[in-house]
Amino acid sequence: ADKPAPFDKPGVKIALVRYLSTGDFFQAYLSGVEAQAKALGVDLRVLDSRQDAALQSDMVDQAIALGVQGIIIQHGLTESMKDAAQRAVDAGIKVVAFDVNVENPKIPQIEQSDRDLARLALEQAVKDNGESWKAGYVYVAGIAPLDRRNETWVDVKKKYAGISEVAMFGTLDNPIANSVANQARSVLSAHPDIKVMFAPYDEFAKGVKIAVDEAGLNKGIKIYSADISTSDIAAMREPDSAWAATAATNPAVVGQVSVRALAQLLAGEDPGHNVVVPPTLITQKDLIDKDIKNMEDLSAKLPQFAHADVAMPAWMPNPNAK
Amino acid sequence: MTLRDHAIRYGFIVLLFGLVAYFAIAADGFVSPQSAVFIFQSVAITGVLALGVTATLVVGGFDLSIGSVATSAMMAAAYVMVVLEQNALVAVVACLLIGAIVGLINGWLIVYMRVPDLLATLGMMFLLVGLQRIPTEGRSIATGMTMPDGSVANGKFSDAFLALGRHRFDFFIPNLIPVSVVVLLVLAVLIWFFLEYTRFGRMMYAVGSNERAAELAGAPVKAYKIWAYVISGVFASIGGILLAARLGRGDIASGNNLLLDAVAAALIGYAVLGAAKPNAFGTAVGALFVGILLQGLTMMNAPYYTQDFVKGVVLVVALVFTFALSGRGRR
Amino acid sequence: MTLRDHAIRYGFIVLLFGLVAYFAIAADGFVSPQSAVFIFQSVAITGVLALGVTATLVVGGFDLSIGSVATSAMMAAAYVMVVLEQNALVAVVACLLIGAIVGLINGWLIVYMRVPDLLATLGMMFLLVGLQRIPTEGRSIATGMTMPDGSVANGKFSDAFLALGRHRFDFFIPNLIPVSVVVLLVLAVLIWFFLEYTRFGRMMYAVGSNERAAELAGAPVKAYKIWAYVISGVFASIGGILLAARLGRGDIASGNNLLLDAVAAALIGYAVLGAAKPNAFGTAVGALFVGILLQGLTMMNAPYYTQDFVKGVVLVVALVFTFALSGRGRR
Amino acid sequence: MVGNAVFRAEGLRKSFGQNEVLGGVSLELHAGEVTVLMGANGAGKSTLVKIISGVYERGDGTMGLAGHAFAPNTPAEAIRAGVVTVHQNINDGVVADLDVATNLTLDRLSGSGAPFLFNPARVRREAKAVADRMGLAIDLKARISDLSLADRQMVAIARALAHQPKVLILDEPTSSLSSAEADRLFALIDRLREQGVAILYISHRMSDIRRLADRIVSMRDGIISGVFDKKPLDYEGAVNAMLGRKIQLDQIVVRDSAKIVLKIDGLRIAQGARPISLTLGDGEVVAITGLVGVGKTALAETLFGVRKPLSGTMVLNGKPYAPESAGEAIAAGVFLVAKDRGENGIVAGFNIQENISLPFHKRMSRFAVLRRRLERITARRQIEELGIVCRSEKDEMSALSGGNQQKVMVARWMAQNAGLFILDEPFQGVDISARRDIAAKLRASANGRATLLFVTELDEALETADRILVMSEQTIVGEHRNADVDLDRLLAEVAGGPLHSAA
Ligand SMILES: Nc1ncnc2c1ncn2[C@@H]1O[C@H](COP(=O)(O)OP(=O)(O)OP(=O)(O)O)[C@@H](O)[C@H]1O
Ligand SMILES: Nc1ncnc2c1ncn2[C@@H]1O[C@H](COP(=O)(O)OP(=O)(O)OP(=O)(O)O)[C@@H](O)[C@H]1O
Ligand SMILES: [Mg+2]
Ligand SMILES: [Mg+2]
Repeated sequence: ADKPAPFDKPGVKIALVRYLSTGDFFQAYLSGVEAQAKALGVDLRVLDSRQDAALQSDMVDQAIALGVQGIIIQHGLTESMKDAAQRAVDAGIKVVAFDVNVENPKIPQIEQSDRDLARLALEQAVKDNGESWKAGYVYVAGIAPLDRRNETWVDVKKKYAGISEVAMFGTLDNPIANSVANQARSVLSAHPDIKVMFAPYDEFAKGVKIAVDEAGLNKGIKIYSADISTSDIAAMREPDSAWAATAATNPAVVGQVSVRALAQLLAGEDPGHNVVVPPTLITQKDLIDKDIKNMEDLSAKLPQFAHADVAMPAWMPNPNAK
Repeated sequence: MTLRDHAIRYGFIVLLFGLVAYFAIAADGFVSPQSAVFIFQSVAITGVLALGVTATLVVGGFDLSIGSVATSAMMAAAYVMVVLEQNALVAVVACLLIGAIVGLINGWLIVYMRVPDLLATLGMMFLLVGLQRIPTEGRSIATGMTMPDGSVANGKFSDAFLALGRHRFDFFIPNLIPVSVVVLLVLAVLIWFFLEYTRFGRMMYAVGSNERAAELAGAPVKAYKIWAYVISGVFASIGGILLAARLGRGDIASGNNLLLDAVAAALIGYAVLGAAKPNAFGTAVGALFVGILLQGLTMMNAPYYTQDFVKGVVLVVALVFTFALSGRGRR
Repeated sequence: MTLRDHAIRYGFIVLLFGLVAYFAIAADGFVSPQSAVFIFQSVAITGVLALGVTATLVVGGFDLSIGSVATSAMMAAAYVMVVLEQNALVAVVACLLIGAIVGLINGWLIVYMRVPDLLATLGMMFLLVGLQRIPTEGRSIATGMTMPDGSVANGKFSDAFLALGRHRFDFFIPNLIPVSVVVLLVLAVLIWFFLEYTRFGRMMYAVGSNERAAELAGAPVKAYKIWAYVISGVFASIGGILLAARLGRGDIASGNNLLLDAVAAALIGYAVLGAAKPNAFGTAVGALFVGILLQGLTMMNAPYYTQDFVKGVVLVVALVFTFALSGRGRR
Repeated sequence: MVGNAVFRAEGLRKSFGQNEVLGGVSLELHAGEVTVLMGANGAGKSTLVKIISGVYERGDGTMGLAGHAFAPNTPAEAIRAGVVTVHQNINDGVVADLDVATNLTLDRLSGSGAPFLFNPARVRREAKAVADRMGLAIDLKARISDLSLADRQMVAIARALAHQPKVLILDEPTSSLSSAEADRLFALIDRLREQGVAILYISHRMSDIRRLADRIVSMRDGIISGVFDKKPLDYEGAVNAMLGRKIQLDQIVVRDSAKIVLKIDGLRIAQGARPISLTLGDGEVVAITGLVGVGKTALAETLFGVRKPLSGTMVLNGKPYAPESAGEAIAAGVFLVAKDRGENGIVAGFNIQENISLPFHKRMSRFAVLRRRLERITARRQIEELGIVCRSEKDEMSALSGGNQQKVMVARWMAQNAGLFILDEPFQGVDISARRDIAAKLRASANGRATLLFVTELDEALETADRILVMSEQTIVGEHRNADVDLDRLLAEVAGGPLHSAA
């Protein structure tokens, strides 16, 4: 009741226009969006382009035609979304964009800072293993978040001359973990001296872990990654697991923040141009010491993971509040 | 015609209209010129690919490489403009050439080397998926990208090229019909006319049904088959051009589903008007059908996975209906 | 036998050995029992799928649904153990049932409803891709996951089930041969023997070559065709079981790459020993061939896109070699 | 006569692998003359035809057409040069998925002068003209796959005749035609002959040869073994030249049977047809003859369980017999050599041995595992028995001549003992001596079973059977003991039905 207009009345319509949807991250993101939308009492429409960038830009037009007041653009390509986002702004619709740079000063960018994710994981790797080791690196070029994480890896390699990348591999053939496991096995037999595997995407890390286990090298190798899910937690907690640490933001929190930023815009407030959701470093030790078994435990026991105080004006309902 | 004949002939069309009627009632905003255009636009690229693959189905072949031809053409267009800094015309010509050459190679493998069609085009598919990423070492191509040698590519997508993806023609309502829809419709009419009303088209059906009889009747069977693959390759590359124009970059992650969706459209085409054989009209309707289905489900807020499920169910049911009733193949 | 005949028969095998020799020299650590076992392990899942699809190729059909059957089985196994908290046996039985039922439905659609094979199985593929995600609303299945209704699933992958993916048998060297490799080898020998040496297998080839003649020779043609799809479905579900056991969770994946790799293996099999027809031995060799190629290239640090490219080139070249020389179809 | 040869071939050779099929064939065809080419199965007739018509590459030799060198690389070139061929395999002549009109004009669609557009109305008009010349009364919109073999054959012939060829080659064109249709074909050939077309005609039917030949060329084992052009033509000499020996014409000794094997009562095989009742006896060979399309195949298929009768009962060896499938029929000892071997018999992917064992897998296996040695022995025995010309039992079927393929089909079903042995047009494409051989084998092995033959050619019935039944309008209309047959009555019964039923 004490919410500002337009949220004082029901009937606000917003749309989520997605590029990627298949996978746990995206499912969790969606659930965050839904939770926050529900808490705010807005009507949410989900337009799912299923990784068809051209379709995604059409969907923005469709959302405009549907008469929504706000749009969240979730992933996509700068080139295909820039104009579409501009058209929405021109139509008087408030827009926020998550993880895609639409190059528009009127549009707040929600970010989970991929560079920070990679930096946190790599700093931990240096802390655990010193400044000199042989590394295997899992990377597929051309995927925006991976490209950004790659920049950090390149910087780190420059900074520490002792870190040498002896093998780079990676594939997005699905099931990704299975395909990466096959590659990692080959890499491990060609380079048995690898000490650290940097796999800055949890599907990659999962595949590397399978290969390390199959090769029986789990005590001699450490895996550092980004992102987290319930099954990743289980994999990290296994006895003698090689998966040492991962840096992650909670996708559900990112989803909530996306809606909140949009709501602020709609209420005439300014969430700022860059809305960054800070990542959390999660180590194997944390998980075991705090007895964290799944994402709920993680949220409960690492509060910075459960809720980000980002885009959180006083009137904003907190979907996590029970 | 008996009731059953009618059911076979018009069953699918009735299903299509039923679907439209249902969504018109159930989903807000489904009925509008914009929504109709949107549906066409959403299927334009797969539709073009599906029309191409129809040509190979007609001569009794199959082309698994179309998806990768389209993405290769997209990458090539981007490379030509962004890295080589050429204009739109050069980019388009390069794409069409790629399509034609791949089609020629496919045809040559199948006709002269006698490699089975599925096999030859599967090999070509893997080959192209790899090849298109080699010049940039797997990076997507966009203005300002860093090349493997460290230099920065400064060319950009020309406006003329981008217009192929973004310009809209006025049609009663200003800025209504996008270029890609016009391309789809023109190509559909062309290939339909070609297959149904030219002697080459008829001969292609003859080749597909009985290659030996066609040859003994004096047809240059090999040439016809190669042509079919060239048509398929060129259509796929046109699809790639449209894709590049819509995206404005050479994106390595785009176009994964093109092959399967195009094949689905072409195969659904078998059921349209009870044809029970590949045909261009059916293919176009098939593409549209998938477009309507997905659009309607999206507007009803169905999650992505139920869309796949419903697509599968409707496809199976529609086809059982047609084929079971038509009794083709039973003697 | 002339030189040419020898080239046709043994060309592919020679190529295979050449490849092994090359990698042995060029890539460190390529030659070792572990490495050999690993190659088998890396192709175990696609290999099992490929053996299944071979059965449908033999009766003149095709099964596009195998990839999605495998991932559906994987999801089902995970669901049964994690959500329903059942044991390994129940999970395995559930998977096999899914494979058999999907195969039955495919066969029924193709045989009784006369839907063309590509079409029926394509529809089934879409359907399964969607269906497998509905119970968890698109989430992967792992211990501790939150279900759509907010409850937490507390079951876990039983050790017996995980052993299918992780246990290794001693063979000269302790802990050498993983279960999945044993499964692959056993199934390969089984299906090879079945197709080559039993009357059922022989009749399946007859059905694939001339259905009417087989029928007039007294064969229950419909049953044979349905059986082929059941075999294919069950093999695909075994592949899914192995996948689930290896990954230890139910992963959201379409299985498209499994499909493509399995089809590639089965089609390469045509070229082995100059068979020029689907055959289980060839399929197994084809799967191995792809495994060796990828293992060798990865060990030489070749990026993934060059692997696709090389896979495509080698596939095309090997097949041109076989089919062009064999002169099948030329007079 | 040498002067006006339109077509001349000199020293043609052809080998398949090690196997020399043509060993230097020289042939002349003259304008306005029908040259009949005779030769046993596998003599190389079709191979010669395929070289002339540009299907096969020739190994050696030269050809000339109207004084110019003639060396077609493709069928298209041969057709353009004026050499038009109707090939032996009927399904090579028509496109099953297209309609009759398109099939009748198929060659025009690929000709260079043809209009770019395909105008269905015009095509139908042209097709009608083609059909009318031939007196062909088929629905032009019908799909070929819905037509009988005979009608398909007629379509292929009509298309070839519509050209104004210099040379017309007909490779066993009457093998699946009834006599009425054959007569129409002969009338047309007469007309073309008058117009000065040089015609090469291949057939195993003496009646055709007597009716048409101006000149006979005999072929044996890939070489020309005799040319006969002196009137009156020496038919016997030609046959002897093609066989390399004299043919013996044993008169058959008609047997009667005491023991009933099959008893059919009130069997109706089509709507509106009168019921069929008949009995077949042990050791008896019964032929059923009749025009094309009167229901012979339908009856054969009904007996074999692949078609259901509308009413009626059958009793086989004292037990009720109502097979639901071919499998059940075979299990009951009823075998059928189906007609149209290409479609209903041959498994192209299998070699001779595997083709022969096809129906008897169960009997030839132990614990479901096929006994290959037994298969091989059986195949060798059958090849020997029926005199199949081949290199070994491992030969591919496509490497056999048409007649030998047919023999493999008969051999398949004679590999085991039948209780009721049905043969539907078993002599299709089989040469005269082989036909006699097969007939003799059938008669010699007839004891212990009933043998039922379906033939359109009356001669074949007269040569083989103890009893001849006549079929018309899906029922049996007459019965004759094959001794002093009243031919006039028999022919009247044959003609009793409609002259030509559609499809
Ligand atoms: N493609 C082939 N490969 C190998 N051998 C062949 C092939 N075609 C024909 N032959 C052989 O050539 C010989 C002649 O065959 P052809 O078909 O010319 O005989 P034909 O005289 O037409 O016999 P028919 O009267 O039975 O039709 C046969 O022995 C046959 O086995
Ligand atoms: N595929 C078909 N579609 C429609 N009618 C058919 C078909 N095949 C046969 N018929 C009809 O069934 C009847 C019996 O045909 P059947 O083939 O048994 O004749 P037949 O006397 O055996 O001829 P033939 O002498 O060619 O063996 C004919 O009237 C024919 O027109
Ligand atoms: Mg012949
Ligand atoms: Mg008939």
